[in-house]
Amino acid sequence: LEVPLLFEEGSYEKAGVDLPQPSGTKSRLGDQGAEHAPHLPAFTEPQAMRHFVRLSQKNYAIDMGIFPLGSCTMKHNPRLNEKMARLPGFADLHPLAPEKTAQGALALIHELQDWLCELTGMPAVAMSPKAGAHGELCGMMAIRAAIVAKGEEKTRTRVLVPESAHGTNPATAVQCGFTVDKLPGTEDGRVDLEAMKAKLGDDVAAIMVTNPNTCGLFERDIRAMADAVHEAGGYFYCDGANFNAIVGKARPGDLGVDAMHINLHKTFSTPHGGGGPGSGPTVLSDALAPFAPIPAVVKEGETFRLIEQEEGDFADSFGRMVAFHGQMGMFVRALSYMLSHGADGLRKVGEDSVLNANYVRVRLAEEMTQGYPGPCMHEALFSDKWLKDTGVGTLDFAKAMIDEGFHPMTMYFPLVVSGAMLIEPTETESKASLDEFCDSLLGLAKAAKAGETERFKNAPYFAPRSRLDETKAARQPKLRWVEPEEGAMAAE
Amino acid sequence: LEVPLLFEEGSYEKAGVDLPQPSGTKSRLGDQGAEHAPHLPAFTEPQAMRHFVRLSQKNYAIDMGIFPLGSCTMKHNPRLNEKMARLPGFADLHPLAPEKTAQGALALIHELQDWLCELTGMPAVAMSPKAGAHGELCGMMAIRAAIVAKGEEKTRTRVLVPESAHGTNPATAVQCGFTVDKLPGTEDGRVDLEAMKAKLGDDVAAIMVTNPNTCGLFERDIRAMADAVHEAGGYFYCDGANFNAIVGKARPGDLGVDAMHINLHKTFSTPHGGGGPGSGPTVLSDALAPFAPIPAVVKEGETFRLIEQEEGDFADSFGRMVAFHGQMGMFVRALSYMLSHGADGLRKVGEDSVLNANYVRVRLAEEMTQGYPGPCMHEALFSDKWLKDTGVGTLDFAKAMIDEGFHPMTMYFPLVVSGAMLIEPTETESKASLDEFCDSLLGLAKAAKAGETERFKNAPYFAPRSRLDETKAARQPKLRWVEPEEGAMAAE
Amino acid sequence: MRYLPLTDADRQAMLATVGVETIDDLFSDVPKDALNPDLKLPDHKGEFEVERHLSAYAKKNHAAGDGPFFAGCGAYRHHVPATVDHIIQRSEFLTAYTPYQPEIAQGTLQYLFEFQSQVAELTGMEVANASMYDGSTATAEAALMARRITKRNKVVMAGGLHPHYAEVVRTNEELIGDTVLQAPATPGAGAVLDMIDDETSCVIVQSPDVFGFLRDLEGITEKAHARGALVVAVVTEAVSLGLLKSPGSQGVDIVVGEGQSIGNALNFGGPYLGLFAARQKHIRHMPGRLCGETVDADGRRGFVLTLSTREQHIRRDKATSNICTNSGLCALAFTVHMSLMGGKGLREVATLSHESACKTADALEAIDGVEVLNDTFFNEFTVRLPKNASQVVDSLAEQGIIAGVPGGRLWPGREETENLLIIAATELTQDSDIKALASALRAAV
Amino acid sequence: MRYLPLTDADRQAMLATVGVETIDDLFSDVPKDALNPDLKLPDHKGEFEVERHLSAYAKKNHAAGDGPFFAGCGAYRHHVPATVDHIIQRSEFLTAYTPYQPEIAQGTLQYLFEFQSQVAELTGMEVANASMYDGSTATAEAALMARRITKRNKVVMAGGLHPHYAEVVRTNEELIGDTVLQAPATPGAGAVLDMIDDETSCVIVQSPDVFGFLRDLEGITEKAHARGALVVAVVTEAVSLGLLKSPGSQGVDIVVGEGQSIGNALNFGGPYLGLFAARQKHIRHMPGRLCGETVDADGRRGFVLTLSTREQHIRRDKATSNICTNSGLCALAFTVHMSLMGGKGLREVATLSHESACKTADALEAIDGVEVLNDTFFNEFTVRLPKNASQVVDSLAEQGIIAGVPGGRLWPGREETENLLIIAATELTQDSDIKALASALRAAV
Repeated sequence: LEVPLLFEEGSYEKAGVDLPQPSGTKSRLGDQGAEHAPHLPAFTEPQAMRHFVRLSQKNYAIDMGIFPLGSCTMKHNPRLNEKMARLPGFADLHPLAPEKTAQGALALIHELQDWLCELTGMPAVAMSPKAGAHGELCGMMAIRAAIVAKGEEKTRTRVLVPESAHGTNPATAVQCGFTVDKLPGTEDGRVDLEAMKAKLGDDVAAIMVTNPNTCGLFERDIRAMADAVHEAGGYFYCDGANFNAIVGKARPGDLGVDAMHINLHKTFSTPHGGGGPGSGPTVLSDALAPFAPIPAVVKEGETFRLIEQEEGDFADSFGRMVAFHGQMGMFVRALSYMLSHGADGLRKVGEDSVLNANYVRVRLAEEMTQGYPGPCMHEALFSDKWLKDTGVGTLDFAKAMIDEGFHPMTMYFPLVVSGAMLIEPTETESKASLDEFCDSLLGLAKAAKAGETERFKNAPYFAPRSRLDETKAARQPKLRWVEPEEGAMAAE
Repeated sequence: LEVPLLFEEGSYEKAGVDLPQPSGTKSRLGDQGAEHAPHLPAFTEPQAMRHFVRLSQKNYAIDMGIFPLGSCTMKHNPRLNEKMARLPGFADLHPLAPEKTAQGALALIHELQDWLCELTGMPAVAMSPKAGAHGELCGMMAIRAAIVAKGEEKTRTRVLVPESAHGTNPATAVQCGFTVDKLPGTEDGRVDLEAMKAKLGDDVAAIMVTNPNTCGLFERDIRAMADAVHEAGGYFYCDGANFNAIVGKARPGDLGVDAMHINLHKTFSTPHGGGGPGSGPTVLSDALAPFAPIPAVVKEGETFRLIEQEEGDFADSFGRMVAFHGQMGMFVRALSYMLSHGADGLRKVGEDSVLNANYVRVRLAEEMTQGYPGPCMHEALFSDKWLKDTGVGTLDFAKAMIDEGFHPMTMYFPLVVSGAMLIEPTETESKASLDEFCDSLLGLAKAAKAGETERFKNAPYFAPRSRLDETKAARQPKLRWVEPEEGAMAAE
Repeated sequence: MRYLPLTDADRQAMLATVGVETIDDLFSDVPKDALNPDLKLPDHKGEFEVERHLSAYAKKNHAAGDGPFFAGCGAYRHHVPATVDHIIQRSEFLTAYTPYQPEIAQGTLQYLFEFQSQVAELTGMEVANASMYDGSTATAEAALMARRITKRNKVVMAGGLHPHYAEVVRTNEELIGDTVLQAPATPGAGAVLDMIDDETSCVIVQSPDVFGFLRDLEGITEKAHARGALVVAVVTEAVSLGLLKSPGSQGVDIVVGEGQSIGNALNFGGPYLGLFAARQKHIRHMPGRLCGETVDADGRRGFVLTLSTREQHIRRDKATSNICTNSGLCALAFTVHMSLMGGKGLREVATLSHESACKTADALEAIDGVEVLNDTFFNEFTVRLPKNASQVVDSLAEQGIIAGVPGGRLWPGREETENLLIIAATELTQDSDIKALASALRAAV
Repeated sequence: MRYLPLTDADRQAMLATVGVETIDDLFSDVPKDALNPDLKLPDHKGEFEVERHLSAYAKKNHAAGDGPFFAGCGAYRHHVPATVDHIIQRSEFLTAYTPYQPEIAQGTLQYLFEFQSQVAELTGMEVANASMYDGSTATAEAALMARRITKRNKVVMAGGLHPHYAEVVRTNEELIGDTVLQAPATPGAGAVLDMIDDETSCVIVQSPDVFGFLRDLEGITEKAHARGALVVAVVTEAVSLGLLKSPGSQGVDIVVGEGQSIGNALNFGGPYLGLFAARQKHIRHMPGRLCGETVDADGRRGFVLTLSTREQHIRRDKATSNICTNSGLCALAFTVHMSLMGGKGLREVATLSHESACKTADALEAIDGVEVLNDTFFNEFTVRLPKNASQVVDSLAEQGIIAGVPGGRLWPGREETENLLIIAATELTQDSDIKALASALRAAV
C-alpha cells in the first residue's frame, strides 16, 4: 500500500486540532507579524492516524524481530520505562523550574550518577551529553581542558585512534582541535601495543580505544595501554559503545580508563526511536573530573543542587555543552532499567550478550568465515572470504536477509576486515530466536555457495521497496517536498 | 511470518514478571491449597512483546483502512479518549469505593446521562448494560416489567420483529420469555405498516424495529407505527445500532419510541477492540422509566448518589442486570467524544455519515445493483443481482476485496435481499478514502463481469491466511491447546 | 471538528454527485418537525478543553493507589505490567473488528485461542469460551445453560454467592418464570446442601465466597450430581486460581468467573471480563463466542470463530443467548498478563496476596472488639466490628484509607451483616498500609 | 530477570555448543582481578517496586500542570494531542533503528522527509536537515558551518541570544581557537551591529530573543552580508513561526531552533529537538542527517539517507561534524503534531499564545513597581521588579505558582539582570492563572 506524502493528502482547509476562538486582543508584534499562516497542509485526526500507522508498517523494529547490528546494541525496550518517563512529575517539568520544585528530578539524576559511577568504577560522570558522539566530545573536551590546565595545549595535539574505530572517534578528535594518527591492529584483531607505544610522545594528547573493540574482542592489553599513555602524559579515552558486553563483569575504572561515554540507548535500553534521541553520559577519572561540564547535580545534605556556573568543585569546568541538563527522559528510562535488573541482572546482561554472540559465532562458522579466531565478546565478526567466487557480496547477502524477515547485520564495518559482517544479537534474544536466525542464515549461505545468485542480486524482493538509488539521491538532492505546479496552489 | 502459540514458545521456567520473595507466612488455605502451580507456560518480556506485536500484524484495523461494515459503525477512535479513560481517578477506582470518594466518577456518569437523554429526546437512561444486546435485554426487561405491573404478563407475550432485524432482536425477545412473530417488509425496504397493524392485538407486548433500519433506510412511518402499537397497549423498542445516521438530526423520543439501546462503541467511538468490550446504555420513555434497572446515578443537591437497591424512584426497578454500574471505561471515552464534537459536531456526524454512504451508493451503482431505490441513510445496501451469471458470489467478491487492501463489507445481511452487501463508510472517511475504495470496488466489479473468476474463487491470495475451513472447525471442535505428547510434559 | 475529514468543498462535490442540493434532502424521510432538533448541549471543544473538563472529574475521586486500600468483593487491585497496556493499545488490536473475516484477523483469533486455553487450564475444565461481559452475567448465563442441559427450572444458590451476582441470576431467571432460591447470606454457613432437590437445574457456589471462605466444592458436587443437578462454580478473584485447587479438579460442571484481576484495572466496575469454562460434552449448549483451530486452503494452521450456529446472528430466536459481544480487549489484557506470569508467576502473585491478607488478618485480630470470622481464606476475609461497618468505612475514607467493603453496602438494610467488614489484600498491599489500617481501625472502634 | 529469555538449560546447552565450560571462560581476556567486581548496588526488583521507587521521585516535583505556570526561556508548555504520543509509541517507530536499510525503513524515512519539508517551510528556508540534539547544539553547529563556508574564525552573537546557547557556542568554538564575541545581554539593546567586521564568520541573532523582544533580522542581515558574514537566526520557541515573519523571508543564511514546543513535552530539558535549515547552496556544508527522495529499482518513489559523505561514518576525520544521532522520535512528534495543526492550526495556537501573553502583560503592568520592558513580544516578555526576581520566584513557587525565569538563573551573579523576570504564556494559560500570578506578584513586591 502506497502512502502519499502529507503534502499530497493533507488539506489547507481542515485540521486535526480544534482551538478556542481568539479574543482579538491587540497585537504586540510590532512589524514582525506575518500576513499569512505558513503554507502547510493538515490532516484531520483520522487521516493523521492512518497516515502514520501505515507509514509505521513499512518499518522493521526490535519488537518485530532480531536486529543483529554490531556496535548498536538493539535490545528489548521495556515499556515500564516509557511509562515512568511519562509521569507528569518528569515529563511536565520545566528545565528552569525553581530548584526546590524539582528535588525529585535532581535526586533521580543523582541516583543515576551513582549507578553509572559504580558500574564503571569511575569517580565522576557528566550527564549532559545528548548522545554517544556528544559524550565522546565531552570526554575529549575534558582531556583538552586538562591539557590546557597543564599549559600543554600547543604541543599535545595528536590523538591515536585505531583503524578499526567508529567514525565518530576521529571526527570528535578533530572537532576538539586535535589531529588524528591511526593505530595499526594486530593479526588477532586488537590494538598493536608495541606499535602504539612507538607512536607515543610528548605531542600525544590521548588514545581513543573502543573496548570491547569493534571486532567484538576485548583488548587484552588494555592496562598496559593505559599505563603507557599515562606515562607519556596523555589520557585514555574509551569508546563505550560496546559496554553492553562487560556491564557488571568488568569496570573501565579498574582498567585505567580516563573517560568513557555510555550510550544509554544501547546498554541501558532507552529506545533508538529510528535514530534518536540518544543520551551519552560520560564517566571521568579523578584526573579529568575537575574539568567536567556544567550543569551538574550535587547533593548537599538532604538537598539536591544544580550547579549552573563555574563555581566550587566546578570552578575549572570546561563549560556548558548544551542548554539545560541532558536527556532527562532517557535518565528516567535508564534508571528504571537498572533498578529492574539490579547488580545481579546487569551482570547476567553482560554474560548472556556474550554467550548469545558466541553461540551465533559458532553456529554460523559452519558456513561463514570468522573475522578473527577464538571467542568473541558480545558481537561476532565475519569476513566475506567464504563468499569468494560465489558472485554474491556482503551487501547482497545482507539484503537477502531482509527477505528472510531479518534486519541485516552491520556491513563493511569495521574496515579492517574484508566485507565485514558484524553481528550483535544482544541478551534479549531467546535461544529459539537465535536458532531461527542461524538456521536462516546458514540456509542463505548454502544457497549462495550453491550458486543461487538470483536470490541475492536484486534482493530484497519482499520488502516495501527494492534497492533504492542512493546515487541519484546524492547527485540530485531532493530534500523537501515542492509544490508540483503553480496551479495546485490556487486551491488555497 | 508464522507465530507459534504461547504453549509452543513459552517456558515453564522463566517468566516475564519479577516478584518479591514471599515471607513464608503460615497458610490459611485449609485443605483447598493446590500442590502445584497451574500448568501454563510464560514468556519473558521481550518474547511476549514480539509474540503479540507479530500477532497484531495479522489483523486489519480501522487505523489501517476503511471498515465498510454495515450495522457496525467502525469509525475513528480518538486517542484522547484512551488517555482520559486511563486517568487514575477513573481507571484505579474501585466500584465499591465509598460514595464520597467517587463523586467525580458519579458526576461524569450523570453528565453522560444528560447527554444521552438530550440527544435521544428521552427522559431516562439505564447505564449498566454492558453491550448492545445487553441494552436490548434491558429495554425488553423494562417492557416486561411494565406489562407485569399492569398484570398482563400472561397475555401479552408476542413480540413483532421485522424479517430484516438483527439476530439479537428475536434472541432477546425469547430470553425475556416472549415469542417472536415476524413482520413482513415492503418493496421499498421498510416495515409494512398495514401488515403490522394487522398483527397487533391484546397479546402483543412490543414491536422491535431498527431505525434507520438494516436496509439503511429511515422508517418513514415510524410515528404511525408507534401510535399503532401504543394504541394496542404494546411498547415500541427501537434497536439503536444505526443511531449514527441520525445523531444530532432526529431524536427517537420525538418519534414515539419507548426504549432504545445506544452502542457507545458504534455511535460514540469507543473502540471495538476485536469484538468487545461494548457498552449499551438504554434510554427509556416515561412509561418505562420507573422500571429501569439498578444501580443508577442520581443527583441530590450537590451530591451524586448511587442507587443500589429498589427504593424511592427506583422502587419498581426490574432489578439488577449486572454487578456494579456498567462500563465506566467506555463512559469516559464516550463523554470525551461527545464533548469534543459538541451539538454542532454531532449533527455533522450524522450528516457526513449519510453523505458518505450516499456518495458510495451512487458511485458503486455504476456497476452494482442497489438493494432498494432512492437515497439511503448511513449505509448503502446492494444485492447480488449484478453478479448473476458471473460465477462470482457475494462471498467471493468480498474476499477479493481483502486482496485490494480492504476489509469486506457486511455480507448476506439483511436477509431480505439476495446476497446482500451492506456498506457503511462512516463520517470519518475522507473523500479521498471513499474514492480509493469505490475505484477499487468498481475495478473488481468490472473484473467479475469480465469473467476473471480466478481472481475471486480462491481469494484472498495476499492475506496472512487463505480461506479457512470453517466446517472442519465446527465438526471437530478444537477449542484449546493440548499438549501434543506425554514426553513434552516431562520437561517441567 | 478534528474527527471529520470532509471539507465544505468535498461536501458540495459529493452532494452534486449524489444529485441532491442540500444534505437535508437526504433526510427527507424524517418527519419535518423532528428534523434538526434544538439540542440543549454545548458546541464542540478543543482537545485540551476536554482534557480539563474530564481531569477535573478524575481529580474528585480517591484513586485506589492514593492510599491504603483494602476493597475487594469482586474487583481487585493487582499490579498490571506496562507491557499489557502497551499491547492492548496497538492499533491493530484496539481498532480491530470482531474477527468474522479470519483471513485478516488471525491476530485476534490466535490470542482468543490462547485465552481459551489459559482459562481452561486455570479452571481445570476442558473448554472455555472467548469471554463474556463480566463474572455476574457469566453466572446468569451459566444458570441458563444448566437449564438448557437439564431441562429443569430451579436454581439454587449458596449463601456466599456475591449478592450482586445472585441478583443478576434472579433478574434473568425470574423473567422466564424459573424458581431461584438462595441460602442465607451468613459467613461460614453452608445450608445450600439441603436445598438441592430433583427439580434443581444447578447449584451455584462461589469459592472463595463473598466473605472470603474457601468452599468444599467436592462435597457439593457429589450431592448435586446425585440429584441430577449441575454445579456452577463461581470465582470472583481469578488470581486465587494460582494457589487453590481448581474447581474443575473438584468435579464441577461449569466454572464462571470474573477475570478482571488479571491484566485489567478496577475501572469503577467496567469493562470487566467474564470467564466461562465447561465440560467438552456441553459445548453446544455454551453461550458466547468460541474460537477454534482449523486449517486454511493451503493447509496452514489457522483459527476461526466456530459453532456459530449456537449464536443469535445465525440462530436468531433459537440462539443459546442474545450475546453478540465479548470482552475482547479485556481478554487480550488477561492473556498478555497471564503469558508474562505463566502458572509459576501467577502462583507467586497469589502467594504474596495470600500472605498480605494473612498479615492483615493478624494485625486486625489484635484489635479489641474486632473479630476475624474466617477459618480459611485466600486474599479476603471478613471481620465483625462492634459497630456499623459503613460508618467506620466512611470515617476511615476521610483519613484516606479505603478499609474494605462494609456489609451494609452489599446487603442494604440487613441487620445481621451491617457490622461486617470484608477486607481484601493483594501483592500491592504494603506493610505500612496494614499498619495504617490497623491503627485507624483501632481508633474507630 | 524478566528481560532475559535464556533459561539455565539454554545457557548450558549453548555453552556446550560454544565449547566452553563456564561463562567466564568467554571473559578470559579480562584481567582476572578486574573480573566480576563486587558492585555496591541492589539486586533486581520487580516492576511494581521500580514503579514505586520512581513515582516517589516524580511526586516530589511540582509539575507545570500542577498550577499557574509561566516559565519559558527555551522550553514551552503547549498542548500535545494524544494522537502524537500514541504514534511515537508505535513499536515500529519507537524500537526502529536508524534507517540505514531503506528498504525496510520507509516509515522513518518518509516522516523525516515530511519533517524536513515542514521545517523548511516554517523557517522560510530552502532545505532543512533531519534534526539535531537540540536548539543550543544546533546553534553551535551552525557557527561551525558558517566557519567552514566563510573560512573565517570570529563569531558574533547578539546580546539577546539565550545565555545557555551562547555558552554552548563558546565552548565549541573556543576549543578550536576561534574568537567569540557577544553583545551585552540587556533587554532591548542591539549593539551587535557594530561588532560585525570583515573577520566575522557569522552573526547569531535570536528572535524573539531571550527577553522576548522581536528582532529586525532584515537589518542585521543587510549589515552582515555587506561584510561577507553569514547570519544565523535562532528560534527557541518554534510556535512563534506560526505568527511571525519567517527568518528565511528576511534573508538569513541559516536558521536553527528548538523544536520542543511542537509535539514534545518539557521533560526537564531533554530530549529536545534541534531544527536546522539553510540555503540549498550550502547543503554540502550542513551537519547532521539528511533524508532525500529517490526511486527504487522498480522505479517507485522512495526515500534514503543521503549526502552521507559529509558524515563521520564515511568521512571520519574530515566529517562536517561528529554527530551520528538525530532526535528521530522527537522529530516524529513534531511532524505528527504539525500535521494535525497545519499552517492554519499553528497560526491559531500562536495567536492564542500571543493573546495569553498580552493579557498577562496587561495584568502585570497594572501592578505598582512592576515594569514591562518589551515594546514587542510574541509569547514571552520581561518585567523589572523592584527586588531580586529569584527570591520572588521562590516565594511564589511556595504558593504553587511558577512565575517565570528570573534573571539570576540565566546570568548568575550579574547585577543588571537580577531583578528581571522573564514570563511566558501559551494557549494553555488560563485567565485564572493570570489572575493568580498577578495577585501573588502584587503581594510579593
